[in-house]
Amino acid sequence: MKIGYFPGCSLHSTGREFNESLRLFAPAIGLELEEIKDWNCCGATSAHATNHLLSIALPARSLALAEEQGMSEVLAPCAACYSRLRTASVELRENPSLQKEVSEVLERPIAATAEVRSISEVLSRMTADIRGAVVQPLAGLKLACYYGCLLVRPPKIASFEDSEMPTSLEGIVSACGAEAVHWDRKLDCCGGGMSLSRTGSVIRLGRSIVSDAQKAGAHAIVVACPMCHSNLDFRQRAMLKGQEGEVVPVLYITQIVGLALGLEPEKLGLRRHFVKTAPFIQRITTVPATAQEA
Amino acid sequence: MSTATAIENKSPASAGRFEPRIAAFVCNWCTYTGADLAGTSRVQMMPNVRMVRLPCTGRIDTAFIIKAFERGADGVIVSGCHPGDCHYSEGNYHARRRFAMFKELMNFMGIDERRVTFSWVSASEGRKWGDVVDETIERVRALGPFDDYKTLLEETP
Amino acid sequence: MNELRQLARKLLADKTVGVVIGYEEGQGAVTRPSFATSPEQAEKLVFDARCVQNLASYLSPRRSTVRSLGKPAVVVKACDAKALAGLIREAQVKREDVVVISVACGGVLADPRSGKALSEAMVADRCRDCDGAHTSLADHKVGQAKAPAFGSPKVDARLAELQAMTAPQRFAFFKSVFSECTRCNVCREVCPMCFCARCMADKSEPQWIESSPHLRGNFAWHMLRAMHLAGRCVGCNECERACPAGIPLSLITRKMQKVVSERFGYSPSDDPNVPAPTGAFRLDDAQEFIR
Amino acid sequence: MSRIGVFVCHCGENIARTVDTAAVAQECGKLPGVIHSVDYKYMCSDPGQLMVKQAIAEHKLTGVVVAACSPHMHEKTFRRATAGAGLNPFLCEMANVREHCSWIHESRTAATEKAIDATRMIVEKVKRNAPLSPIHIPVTRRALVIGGGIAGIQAALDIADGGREVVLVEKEPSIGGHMSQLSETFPTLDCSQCILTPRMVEAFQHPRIKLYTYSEVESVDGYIGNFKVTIRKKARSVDEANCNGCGACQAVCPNKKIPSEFDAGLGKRSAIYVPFPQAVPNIPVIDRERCSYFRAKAKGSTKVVCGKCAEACGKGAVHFDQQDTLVTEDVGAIVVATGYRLYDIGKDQDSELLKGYGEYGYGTVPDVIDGMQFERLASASGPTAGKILRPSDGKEPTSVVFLQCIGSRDPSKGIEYCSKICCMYVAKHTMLYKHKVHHGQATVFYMDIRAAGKGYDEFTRRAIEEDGARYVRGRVSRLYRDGEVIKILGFDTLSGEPIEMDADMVVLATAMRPQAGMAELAQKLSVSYDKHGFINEAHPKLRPVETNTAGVFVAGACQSPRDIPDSVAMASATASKILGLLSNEQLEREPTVARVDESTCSACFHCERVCAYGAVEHKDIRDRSGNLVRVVASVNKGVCQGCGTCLATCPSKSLELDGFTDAQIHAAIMAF
Repeated sequence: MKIGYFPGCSLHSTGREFNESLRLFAPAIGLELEEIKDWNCCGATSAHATNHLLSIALPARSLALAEEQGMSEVLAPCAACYSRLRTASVELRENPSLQKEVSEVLERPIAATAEVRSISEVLSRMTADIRGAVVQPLAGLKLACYYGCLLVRPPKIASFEDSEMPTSLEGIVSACGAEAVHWDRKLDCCGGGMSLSRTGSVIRLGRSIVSDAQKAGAHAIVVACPMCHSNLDFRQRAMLKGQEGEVVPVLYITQIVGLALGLEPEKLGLRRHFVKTAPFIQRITTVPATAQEA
Repeated sequence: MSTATAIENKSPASAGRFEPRIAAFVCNWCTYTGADLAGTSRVQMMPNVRMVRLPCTGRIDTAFIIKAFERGADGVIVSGCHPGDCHYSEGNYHARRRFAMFKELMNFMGIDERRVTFSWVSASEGRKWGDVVDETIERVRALGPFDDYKTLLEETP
Repeated sequence: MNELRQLARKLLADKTVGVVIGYEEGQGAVTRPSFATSPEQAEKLVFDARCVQNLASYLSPRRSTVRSLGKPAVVVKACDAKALAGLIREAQVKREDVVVISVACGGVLADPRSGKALSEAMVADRCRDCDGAHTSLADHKVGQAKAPAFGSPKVDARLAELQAMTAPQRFAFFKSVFSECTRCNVCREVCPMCFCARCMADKSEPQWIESSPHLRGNFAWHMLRAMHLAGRCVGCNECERACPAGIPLSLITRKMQKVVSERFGYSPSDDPNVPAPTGAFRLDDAQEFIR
Repeated sequence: MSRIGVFVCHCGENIARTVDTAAVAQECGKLPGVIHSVDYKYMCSDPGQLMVKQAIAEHKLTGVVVAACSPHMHEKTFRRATAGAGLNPFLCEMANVREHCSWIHESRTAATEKAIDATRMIVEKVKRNAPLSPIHIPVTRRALVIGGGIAGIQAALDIADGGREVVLVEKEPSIGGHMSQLSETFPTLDCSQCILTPRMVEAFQHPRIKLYTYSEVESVDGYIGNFKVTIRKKARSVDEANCNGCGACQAVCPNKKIPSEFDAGLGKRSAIYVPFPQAVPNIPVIDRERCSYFRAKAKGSTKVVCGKCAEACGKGAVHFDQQDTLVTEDVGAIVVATGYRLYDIGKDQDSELLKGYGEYGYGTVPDVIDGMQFERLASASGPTAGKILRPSDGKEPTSVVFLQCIGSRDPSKGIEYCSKICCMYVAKHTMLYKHKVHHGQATVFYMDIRAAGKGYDEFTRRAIEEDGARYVRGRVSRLYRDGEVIKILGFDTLSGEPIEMDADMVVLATAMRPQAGMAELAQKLSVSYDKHGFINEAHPKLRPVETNTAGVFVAGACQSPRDIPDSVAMASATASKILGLLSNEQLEREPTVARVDESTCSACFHCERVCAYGAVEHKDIRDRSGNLVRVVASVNKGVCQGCGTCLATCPSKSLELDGFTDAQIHAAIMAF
């Protein structure tokens, strides 16, 4: 399957491993990523809070480029990019006068024909391909799939699955042979962009998420958003200060798939995390024999 | 001097300004009553409108509008109850579809659609009725007499 | 052709129907409507690109002579099927009272008298956006359905030209075409959906539409005809084909078809159960033109 | 040739100040067919009316035009005067030269010109007016009440006490409705059953009330004064005439583990059952879906399974072979009082609009119950005998959290309206809880407290101030079970702080919705309903208990969320409307109705499709020997309301509207 690709800024910086891991395993499941040429900022930083037209026009430019480049679908792995691109696409389709206005601003036609997809949507569509490509089943691993906010909300924008009870990540994880644990905090807020401005809140929110994952017996938390990752990974030590229980590594869904496809943890970026992933990786490599039999 | 001549002489038309003739087709329950309210509230408006009262906008056949043009109207107002307010529940919804098609047809035929005002004026909107009337008159005045239609008969080759 | 004749023969022989309405050779290399009432007469049935007439119009209750021949089977093209569906939708024909023979039609000629072969240049405009599929109303299907491929209807380009004009230019245009109208009423007679027992144009007390062929009456006639057919016209263009004055009536019917489709999401359908947009409404119908 | 009289009124100075009334009279006198034209100071005064009457007699007038105020003001006056002079009142019309002319213009010339035009247009119209007579339709002087809840019972009792027969239809085995399930009622905390049961018995025993329980309305034909209603009496499997309600059958029924509908699923019942001890009538019914006898039969077994109830019945009243029966009743008026049901927060919904609550686990979290279930827990006749106990383990909850507006006021869940009663019953629940569990803490999450009503705000204050309910303004974003407790994540919008708390039990004040099948019922009655299925009233302010179909009235929560006093008030209002309607042998209606020209009708029935009242019927035209020639449209004068939408829709102009005929309108336009 060939799909337009919008990496966004995070996947070139703090979320490098999200990008790298995806690109690394994509060929193995027949996913061809065609990066939008000359894409620009999605506007998630502050545009959407300051100026509505700008908040639509910024992502619309990338969407218009995607259209020009003949893409019918665009994958935006970063949940914030996904949300902004999809918001623009939905609003442009609903509002012809906005479409006209944006088109004038961009000085290029925009029909918003390209469908914006999240990583969970694309991979859950390809679970059969993943299952077929697994060489290192993650049997015995318990994973807490964490959605956060933008991946499934608001329902009008992120309409692909039930926004109050999503299951796509669980499906992908099971295709990799792992067990998705039942837990209660998978839709809670991680603190989002407040990491620097209200660190206290982020730590409090993150603590409840990580503790709930611990309680559910998860060996790792699986995310699909660079912001969630940086909050839960980078701040976890602070979150668990004075708490009982082991740290819980935080992995991108793409890293999980990459591991199941037998790719090297080093290349998947697993060494770059703050919460050490080595013990987790250890678990995988010690179970393959039993898993293969099972 | 007969009264008729007296009227003629004092008519504003003689002051040189074009006074359009406007026919209004209105429903009994909302717009007619709204126009009554305009009267009791002494909302002043221009006197160019002649009104035909009908039970409901649902009763208003587009043939009425064509006939009004044939009879020399320079403009037409069609007005009834707001959606949801129809005394007969649904008459104005049916009328709305009919008017939408007619408006597009008129425009297509080259009849300036600004000559016809469609409006919803409720029984409590006496002020709005005055505005609709004055706006229509001013608009049609600016367009000038509807000679295109009035001369159709003579122009037939 | 044999398949069609065979079918007609059978239907007539076993008395399933009293008449098969189809086409036969007429004078001067054109075809004309045919009313076969015996198996022998079925032999004269033909079908090819010259068969332009909309035979559904013979099912209208106005055609009492045809009705007197007994239960009809009717040969329909995809376009005729929409008219038939319209007649069923509007209670003029009961579905069970007619046998529908759908013929595969690859498009018909704009002018059957031309004697030319069917081609991009010669095809009737309505065939250009036809999918050519057999109607779901068909009791019998004759021939393999195929979609004619002739590009988009030319009427749309002419509509766009008109739309680009100013209102006074359009008014002048219609004045010039309507000045040709003699009010011969052929457009009405040939229309499958004009089934009224008494046309409003013939009503004299009161007279909404002046009957003499002057421009004022002609404007009233053509506008009210457009209103009456809006949402009901199936786009068979028989009115335009039959008009001796060459008035481009399809411009008007096509325009109204577009209005109805854009505003109410309705396009002519061969499914009688699809409700027509007139006589219905939605609470949220657009009302941008209403103050 | 017409002989029209024109009467121009000065209305003191009101008209004459701006309009030259003498000139109007003079000009109109010149119109062809006008043989008498005068002006006068006050046409509506006795001398003015006398002028009209005398002119009719003296000049043998065939039509009267009064150029004066709005017809809404004095049309009746002048039509009465016209009739008084022996001329058909519908030959009189008014030209509005006051509200639409003298009062809104300053220029005397222009206003006079306009008044002349307006009068001329009406003169031309009146020339084509036809004498009309009011329509008389016979009335069946009985009423049907659909729904035997408190609204239906009240309506039936009031109508019956007023001297008219009532047919009361209830689809459940007993009347009583939701009110019979309630524990105590706000704002007085009196026992619901204590005030309801006497009413139920009264309705049952009333000599003028015919009660059909376990029955539904199958079809409705006819129109105001003349409805023919077919009622399906569902097979009870018990002979109502023979059963004495001893209860022996229930005692022997082996199938006793069926969730009781009456106890909102918290209690159990048998397959043959009386819904609750005070049921009226006290006659059991067999739930055929769950009865072993019928289940075996449905599976095709020829062996007789069970049948214990029949054996136990000393009166031989259990009849397994009973069938549904259809009965027909003639009535003149109908009350719809079908009540409500509650929003189900589950994933599967019966309407596309509704979304359910994934954030509350779609109703799968134990000890999260709805308001009606709490009523049953709090009710002395309930499954716990009035003790507040958790359904999952029977423990007494020490912390109960109540969530308001579940489904209500939340367009994203499909319902934007306020369910109106929840604020009050939640306050009541917190009090009942506190009264029964003294050490318990009630917490309420609310959006606003809507306690408008006599004694209502005082009641909610009492819940907070005396009974210590903790009210938190905010929503709960997520609920989940965490071991023994239910975790609640919410937000206090007053303090701006997120809230995380534990509860032993959660009560959801779920939205009030119309009963299932309302759209179908409304279609049978041809009354309009909104997208949620609530019946639309004819006018939201002035005709709140009528529907758009004459003779059909609406009471209680099937029109919009209603509490008990509202429902009872509506019910009594419908009763008074109906008693008024049924006080006549015949109904008289304005003759402004449509009629069909059968000679030109093409039977396309566009008119039928646009008629909001279902007034268009199919009429068979037959020849002398009775053979069907054709079918045409026909307007039922009893049903037609005279809007005229059918006229504008008729392609062949084969319809006319008396009072506003095409000829009349055409003439007015031609006089423009």
